[in-house]
Amino acid sequence: MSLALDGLLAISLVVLALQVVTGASLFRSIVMFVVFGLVMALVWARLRAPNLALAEAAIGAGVSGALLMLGYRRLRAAGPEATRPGPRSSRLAAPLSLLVAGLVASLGWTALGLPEALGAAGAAVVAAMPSQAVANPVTAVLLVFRGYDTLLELAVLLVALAGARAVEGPAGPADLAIPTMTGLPIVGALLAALVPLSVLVAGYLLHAGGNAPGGAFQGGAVLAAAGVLLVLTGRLVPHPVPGPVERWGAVLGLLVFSALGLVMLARGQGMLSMPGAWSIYLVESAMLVSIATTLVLLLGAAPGLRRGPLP
Amino acid sequence: MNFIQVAATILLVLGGFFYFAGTVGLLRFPDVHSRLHALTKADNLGLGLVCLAMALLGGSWRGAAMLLVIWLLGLLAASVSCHLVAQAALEPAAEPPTPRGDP
Amino acid sequence: MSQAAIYVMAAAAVIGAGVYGLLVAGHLLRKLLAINLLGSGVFLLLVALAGRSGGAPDPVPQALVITGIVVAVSMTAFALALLDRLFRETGQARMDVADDDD
Amino acid sequence: MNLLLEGFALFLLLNLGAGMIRVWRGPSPADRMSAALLFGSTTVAMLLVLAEATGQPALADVALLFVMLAAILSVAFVGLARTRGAPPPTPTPTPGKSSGKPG
Repeated sequence: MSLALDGLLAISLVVLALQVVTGASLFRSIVMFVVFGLVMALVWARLRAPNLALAEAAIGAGVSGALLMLGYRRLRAAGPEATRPGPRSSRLAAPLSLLVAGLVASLGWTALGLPEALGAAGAAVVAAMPSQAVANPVTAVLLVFRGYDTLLELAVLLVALAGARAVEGPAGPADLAIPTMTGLPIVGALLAALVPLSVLVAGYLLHAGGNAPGGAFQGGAVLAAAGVLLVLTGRLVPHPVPGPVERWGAVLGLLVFSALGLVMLARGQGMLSMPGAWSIYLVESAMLVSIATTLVLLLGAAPGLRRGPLP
Repeated sequence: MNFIQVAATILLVLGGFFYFAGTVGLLRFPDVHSRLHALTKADNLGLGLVCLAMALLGGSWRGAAMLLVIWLLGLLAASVSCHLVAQAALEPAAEPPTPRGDP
Repeated sequence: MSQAAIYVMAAAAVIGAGVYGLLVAGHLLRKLLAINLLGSGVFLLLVALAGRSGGAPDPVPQALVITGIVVAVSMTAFALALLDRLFRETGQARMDVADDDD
Repeated sequence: MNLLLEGFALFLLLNLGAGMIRVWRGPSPADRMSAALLFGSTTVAMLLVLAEATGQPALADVALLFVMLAAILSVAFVGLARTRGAPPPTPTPTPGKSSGKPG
């Protein structure tokens, strides 16, 4: 029964992927891509990787889907011609992609026959787990053993924001048309319930990250989703100049993380080593704020945000 | 199989029935509004029954509270999005329906 | 056929679909979707292989993939900004100029 | 009991597959959106069932996240349906934004 479930999930993944690349309309491809993300989260759940299921749901399907949909909306506002799919014909495409798929499959098949043991790094992590301040091995890898990667990951996100602003140029992207129906009372009720709740859930995910799946990226994505909801309903409006909240919010995580790393270096301990659970909470909270700010600015495609008029 | 498992099984089967009904409605009903009507009501009842079954099987108050929050949020999300989609379908400016697939 | 084998095959097919999409897509937005598919396929391959023993999953590939997901989202956001600018400069968001070199 | 739970998850997945037909056929964007509502509630139920079947209580957190994101995505979707039918405005940037800084 469980193999049937895995098989069906795998088949749906492949069918959805094919739909994304061959679908007749761009909008449908984006919807299919979001559904692909949903199925991917289920696959991570089946592969006993709940950390990944959470990250995929929040970042993979949620933020990516919203980014693509809003990008599509900006193009669509310029007229139907801008989103005409316009497929190209290429005689080499089908054989080439079959070749790549075959190559990956044969590589994977060979790797399946390798000895069934944890990799050296994984075994070392599992052996070192009892002495760590956090009980979730994936969080431990991200913050304790490979703090460098996580620091640079934050930097990548910040560089994406800076790059996007530089590329957009002084004029910025065209404004998103805000749907008029968002003045309906029911949307106000949704906001009143959802925004405080998302702050709560973000905090819960951050806290849970210590000994269960969760963490700064997942929590940040939830907060960012609430921010995007505020932008989409006109409670926050794009502004050409970033305010102090956006400026400091975007770099806070990087600042706190590097400051802690340097302090530990000055005290003669390893660079970026974590002196205890409190430091992990400090760094993760700062990261949460930065990730949420950066994602909202990227999703809103705006340099800054200001409070909009209440309806 | 003890009493709790029997109860959970019955709840799951009932929940599955409502999910099935929602999907049949989505596929067979003639227009957008009746499809929406079938879908959002039946599915959320199904979700509630599944949550109840899982709360029985899980056997912890913390887990049950979590499931209750999920169900209430699901109800909120479904009612709001159903309302918005229904309103969007009523708009005269909405795109004319295409016979099969997108243009 | 084990669970890992099923998902390794699915990952290979998804990667193939991604390559195909990258080659045939005319619209740049769809190329972006194809790149994202390609990435997801690689993530799936990594985690499926790491879990082939069926025991406790290896945390290192999972942490690697979480980093990968975040980087993929950053890439998507930057690419969309590029697409916006390109469209504003040229009025085109496609690459359907006839190319003879295939 | 595990067999039953996995069977139920399989049933929900088949349900989801049937819903795909509605996304594929449309005909209007509102129909596609209503199918997306179906995916939201079905995936949440699947995650809850899998959480119980495979003993990963953390999957309930994932379900909670899904429910929250479903509401947000639906607002983004609805805005989309409106702009799709709208008359094309000129793509020139608004003059108010010209004072923006690149960094």
